[in-house]
Amino acid sequence: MFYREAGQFKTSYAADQQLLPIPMDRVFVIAVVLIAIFVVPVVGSQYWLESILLPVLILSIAALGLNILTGYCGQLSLGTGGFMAAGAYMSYKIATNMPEFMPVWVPILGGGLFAASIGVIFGLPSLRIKGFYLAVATLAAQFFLLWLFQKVPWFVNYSISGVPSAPPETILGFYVTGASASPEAKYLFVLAFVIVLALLARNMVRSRIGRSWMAIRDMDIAAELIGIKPLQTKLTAFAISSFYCGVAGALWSFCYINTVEPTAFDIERSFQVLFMIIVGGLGSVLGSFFGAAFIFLLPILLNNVPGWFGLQLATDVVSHLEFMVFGAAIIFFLIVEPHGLARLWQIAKEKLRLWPFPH
Amino acid sequence: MEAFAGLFGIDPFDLWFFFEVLIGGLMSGVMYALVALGFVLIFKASSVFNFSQGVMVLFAALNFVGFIELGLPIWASFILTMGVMILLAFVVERVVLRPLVNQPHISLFMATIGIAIFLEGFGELIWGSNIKPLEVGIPDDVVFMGDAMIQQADLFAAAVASVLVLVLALFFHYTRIGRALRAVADDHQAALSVGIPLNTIWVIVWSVAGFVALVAGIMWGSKLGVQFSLAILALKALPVLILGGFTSIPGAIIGGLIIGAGEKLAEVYVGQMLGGAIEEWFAYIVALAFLVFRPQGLFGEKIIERV
Amino acid sequence: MNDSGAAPAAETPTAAAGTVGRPNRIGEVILKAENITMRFGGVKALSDVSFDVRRGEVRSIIGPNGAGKSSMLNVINGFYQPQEGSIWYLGKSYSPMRPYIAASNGIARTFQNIALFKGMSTLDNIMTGRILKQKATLAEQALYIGRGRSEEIEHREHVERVIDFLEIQAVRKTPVGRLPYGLQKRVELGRALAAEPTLLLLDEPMAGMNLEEKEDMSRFIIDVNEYFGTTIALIEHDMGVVMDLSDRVVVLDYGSKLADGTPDEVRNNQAVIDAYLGVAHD
Amino acid sequence: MGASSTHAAADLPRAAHLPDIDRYDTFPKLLRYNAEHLGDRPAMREKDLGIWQSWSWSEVKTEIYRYAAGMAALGLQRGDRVAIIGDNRPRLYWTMCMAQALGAVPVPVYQDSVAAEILFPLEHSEVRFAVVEDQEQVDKLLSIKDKLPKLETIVYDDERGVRDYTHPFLHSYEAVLEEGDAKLAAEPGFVDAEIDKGQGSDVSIIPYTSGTTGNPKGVMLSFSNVMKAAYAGAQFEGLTASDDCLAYLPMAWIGDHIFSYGQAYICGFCVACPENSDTVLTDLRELGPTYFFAPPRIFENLLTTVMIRMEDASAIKRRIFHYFIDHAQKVGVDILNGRPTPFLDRLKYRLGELLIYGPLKNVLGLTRVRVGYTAGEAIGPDIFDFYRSIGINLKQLYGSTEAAVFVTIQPDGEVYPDTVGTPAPGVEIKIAEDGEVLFRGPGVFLEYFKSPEATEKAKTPDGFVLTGDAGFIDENGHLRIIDRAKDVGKLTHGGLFAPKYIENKLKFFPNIKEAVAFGHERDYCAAFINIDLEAVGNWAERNNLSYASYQDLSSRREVYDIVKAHVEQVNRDLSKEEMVAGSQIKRFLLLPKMLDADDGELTRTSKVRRGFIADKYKPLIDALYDPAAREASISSEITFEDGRKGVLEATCLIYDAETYEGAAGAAAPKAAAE
Repeated sequence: MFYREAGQFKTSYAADQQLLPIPMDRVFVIAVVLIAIFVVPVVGSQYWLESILLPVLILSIAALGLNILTGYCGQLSLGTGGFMAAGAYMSYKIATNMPEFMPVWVPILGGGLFAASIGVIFGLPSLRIKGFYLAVATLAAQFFLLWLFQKVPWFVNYSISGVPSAPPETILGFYVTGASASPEAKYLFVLAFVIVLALLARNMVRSRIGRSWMAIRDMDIAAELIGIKPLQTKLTAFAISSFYCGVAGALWSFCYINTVEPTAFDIERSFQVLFMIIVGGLGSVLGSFFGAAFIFLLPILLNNVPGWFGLQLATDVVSHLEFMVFGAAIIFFLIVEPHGLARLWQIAKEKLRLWPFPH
Repeated sequence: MEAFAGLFGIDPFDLWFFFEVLIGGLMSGVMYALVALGFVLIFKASSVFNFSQGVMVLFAALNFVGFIELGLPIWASFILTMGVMILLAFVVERVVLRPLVNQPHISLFMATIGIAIFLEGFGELIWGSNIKPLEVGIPDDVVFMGDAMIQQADLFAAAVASVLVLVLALFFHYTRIGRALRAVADDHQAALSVGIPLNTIWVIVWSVAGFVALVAGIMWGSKLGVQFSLAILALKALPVLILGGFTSIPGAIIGGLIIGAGEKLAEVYVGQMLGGAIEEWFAYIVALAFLVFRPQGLFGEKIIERV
Repeated sequence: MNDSGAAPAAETPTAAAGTVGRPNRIGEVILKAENITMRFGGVKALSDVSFDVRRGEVRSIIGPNGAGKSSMLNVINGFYQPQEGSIWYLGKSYSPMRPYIAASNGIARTFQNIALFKGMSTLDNIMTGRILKQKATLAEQALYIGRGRSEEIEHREHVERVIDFLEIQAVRKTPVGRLPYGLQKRVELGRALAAEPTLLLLDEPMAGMNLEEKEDMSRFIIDVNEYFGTTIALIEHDMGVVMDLSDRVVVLDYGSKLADGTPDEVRNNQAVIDAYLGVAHD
Repeated sequence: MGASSTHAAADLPRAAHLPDIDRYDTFPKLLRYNAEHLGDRPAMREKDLGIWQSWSWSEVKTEIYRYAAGMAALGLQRGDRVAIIGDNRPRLYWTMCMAQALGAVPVPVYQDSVAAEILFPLEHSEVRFAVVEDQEQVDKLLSIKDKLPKLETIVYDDERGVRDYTHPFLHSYEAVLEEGDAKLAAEPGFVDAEIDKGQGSDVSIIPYTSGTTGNPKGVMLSFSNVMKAAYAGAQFEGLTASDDCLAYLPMAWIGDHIFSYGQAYICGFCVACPENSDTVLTDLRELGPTYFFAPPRIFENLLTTVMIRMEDASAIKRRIFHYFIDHAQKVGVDILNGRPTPFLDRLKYRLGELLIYGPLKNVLGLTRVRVGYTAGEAIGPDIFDFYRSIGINLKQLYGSTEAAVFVTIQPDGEVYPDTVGTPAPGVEIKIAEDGEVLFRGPGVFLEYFKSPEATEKAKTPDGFVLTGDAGFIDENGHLRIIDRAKDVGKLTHGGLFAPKYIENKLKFFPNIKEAVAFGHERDYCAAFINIDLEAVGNWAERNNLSYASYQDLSSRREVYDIVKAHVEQVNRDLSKEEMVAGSQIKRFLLLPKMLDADDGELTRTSKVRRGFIADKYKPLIDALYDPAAREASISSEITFEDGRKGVLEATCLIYDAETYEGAAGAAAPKAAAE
């Protein structure tokens, strides 16, 4: 309805292949980003910034990572929590041992890189196995890694409690991590990661590497026979996916929960992120954000909606309901819209482009 | 048992002690095997990797305990629970399997994760989430075999498992439905010629898996109490399957025993050095190693890919 | 109207165009299958099969279903590793050939049961054919700078030529899963062509097609052979189509080579007539 | 109306933004001018390899210079004819300019004609050179080459499939350019010198008109003809270098030559060629031209598609759509014509623009259209008004090859669906005694090539050209075309009978596919009608009327009732027009089969063969004129899809329609009500 595409034709491949070829979309996305940067921190309440936007954004990064592996490359992983933990613990280790002058993003990226290397190790079996076999292999990562970080005190600098607080770090004198940082600072800090990582992900999936991943996902034999190296391609996916998860894990510890603790990365987290990409849309960068928002906000909604109608539900009832709704939502999406919310969004967009025609 | 070992240290040359750990491990292996059995049944008949089998164990146990707490006799609770499981099979077939037929296996797999989550919430919503002791008269004394101390309950479970396997074997070999189920596993077309609609077969096989889950749930419930951790524990059936192969019933049993015994022995003899609690991941790592070197498992068939 | 002096000018050769006829285009041997024996479990799919392929020709492997034709292709591009025998290709002997080696040395193929990447568009599918030619590093791709960007554009142009050649412009951005069968076959051919193969293996390119689609596909195969000079080895069980297309034909039956020669020779070969034409084929 | 009255438009003053065409009096000279003044602006685009490949004026000039030099090296000389055969391709447009630069004359030929059909123009124009698009056209030429002794050289654009042809007279376009480079290296000033030799009075092009009888005639148009006509049109519509047009109609059609070549060179705007003939609508949508022309058929099809696609929309969307479309029908045309409209209606129209008209124009690719023409035949008023009402400045144009297109144009603000407008700038119109329309103006052709007697027949001594169309100038000074002059007949009571005029009015209803009117030397007018299976079938489906076949549907009283309403609407319209009020349709029937070219009932271009139909369906006609007949039977031979012949036995109902007293009090006999 809002699109006026007649006359917006492309005279070069560069123009045809840009990230957002339709000018209308470009305007929209740029507007959203600008609002996220300049407007949201000003008008957003503490609660919204700290308790909703922050976790949703961080989980979006994890979902983005898992989506690269599962949605694009077709390798199912149940070890997201483990990889996030790897990022969180290594970031902590680096942050607490690095020289003063090093900027705060160094430990975060360091955590990501560490997670990436762990990801490669656990991705090795993917050469031989796929599907649910691989899911079991990644479960091994989940359980083993969590055990490892709990049992090896080196990671937490031999802290007595084993659950150290996130180190406070600054950018331009503003605290961006740890309990003392302001929600606005944390939000912007995380948002920077989100924007950059999302951009990189979009670039990757539209390039050779992305096509290689999708080729492996859709028809691995054909992919191999046109010269795509299966192991190398899958391992790249594992590495990049784990990198994203690692960064997400580090940010989760540093900016959201402010401690480094294993329970934040248990198997429930792995499932949560998996649900995000199923609901949001497998094989879609945008879907990772939709899914993260949906899965994270749904329980909040479930907690509040009955109240609006004057119903008072016990907390455990709500949490059971939450499980049921998640389960039903996953089955619903798998059946009705396997490509998730992202696909719905795309359909809506197509509808608008074709308006007033239905198709 | 672990506590005992941890407190007093281990004499690696104490054969009786080794024997005791082994038996204990084998017994928990039987439990894994029971869950794995349910996986295998469904996988064989419909190529669906049923992630929710573990939660079905919990769900069955919750229902069973729930009915008992309502004051029903054990046998009635058993029959009622079985009814619930059959109903569940119908619902799953109608709501999940039928719409997803011909979808990639991975979609079905993810759908069963959805089922698992749903059942978890649903079971606890109805019956509550507190730990419920389950008392069905399984003996809980210990017996001594030489110096080794063995739980009677474990022996009982082993016996029940054996009977169950026997019953299933008879069912598959000597009933029309059983034969049809086996046919389906080999060739869907052939199964159609047997004259039983595929949908019916799915309902039956999910019901049988429900029955297996109920038995496993009772065994486990009476040992550990009926609680949420049963579902996580049941995940251990996954490495069991990797070991045993997805399509082999004997594989599931032997795999279960190996994993059960292996992780207990590893915990006791190796775990010490690594800070303990390696039981949590040992099974998975073993499975991982297996996957790399023998992906088809101990008894599974090698798949030749054709283009 | 002024006619004088125009004729000689018109006869001046203006380009090398148009002087290359069909007979001259066939060159030296580029591939030899040497004594290939392949067993699946106890079943022999191929026993001691040898033949060669010359540069620029259309070489067909025919035979009834189960004759071992597909296995032969799979051995050539390294997807199957035969128990015995080797593949000699462009001066080197491989026993066995490996998929990556085959692909990176210019062997491309299509599949009997279309093996397209269903979740991707026609354009992206054909772009995958260029993967071996893209050299951008991961960083360049992720940042979409340098070769990451320039290669995308450069290869897009090549892919567009393939799309143009196969006349599938209208479905350029359609997900291939939504295309009708005949078009999917064409897209698959496009993916193989995008790799600019030296040797193109076609596994039953006309399977499941109606007459019109078969004619289209035959035309494309001939065009590929003539326009790009691509050597083609193809499998068919429908003899009719193949005989018109091929320069030379190998006949397989129960995993053994029955005959080898020009279409005419093969057609008149008694063993072929007995074993192949004698049986009903579709 | 006075006989032999002339109507002329005033000449327009020169436009400052357009080049002086007296100085730049040939297209090659304009090319130089544009390359100099608009150097980097796009001159040509083509959807190829997935994007709109573009060439600037200076690139085009360089290319054409190379091309011309190359063709000269191949022997192309001043005075030669060059055949151009192919779809709209940049290189074929460049061929026109190339030929003109060398003083040769392009002869564009319809690309979809079979070999036998192109033989005549090629032979008649004695082409020595042919530039063709692809293998298909090369093969066509090769098949008749031995009948074209003068044809020496063939140049092809697309080498696909032609590469292995060994004929020495075949050259690829690229090879010609290489030749050109060599020649230009030796003689850098060659092409410029050749261009300087050209003059405005030289023949610039010879398009062949497909005459309804006899062989086609080659219409010789000078540069001056084409350029003056094109200039006047461009100035009239205010075209500039920033306009865009899509060249998708046959290059052999004079309209395309004027719009996509003549005016493009004069204004310097960019001409875009579609990817291929199947993708025109998609390409149109992408390109969004500002200057658009299409025959009524395309507008009809587009509207039908719109309505059919809307049928599938959700109920709410359909409601919104129809609500605003209805509003547009009410006020849209007035708003476009700049007439005062109530503020609230304007506001609602703006809302409609946002919600429906704008998006609709967008999906059709017509968002940016400033000037849209429809020409060639009459367009249905509903269709015409539909496009205008949603804000597309669609106008009718009446023209001919002999006039270099422009005879009349509808000026902005004075657009009526049933007229073709006022005389184009510089054009005089005269109506002869028998109603035939004559014109005179700067675009009037020199003569028919090698046919002095035909020229004599078509041109009066004082320079007027006979159009062969009957028409009249209405009270607003607008020309109305009724029919081909030779088809206009007389009813027995003396009234004018213009069958095509009536048939067109009927065909404007979507439910009516085809109509054949009778009345010449009869007491009253009657008609055969073919219903449109898609439209009526759709209606039947929505009303749960099940039917077995076209024949079945055509025999339903429900369907008859619908058609009767349409016929009576036509009668009402006719009654308001003095000249044709007498030819209201009194009786009609629905034919049990579609008229079909395979059965000889239509020409291949889908024109009704009235005489043949009258013979074949004589029993039906007799019944129409037998007051007692309420139905009639017919047995007719038909050809099935697969070519088999069969016999159709059918009985048709005969319906009477209400006729009306004309507003002008015409002497139409009042029909007895049924």
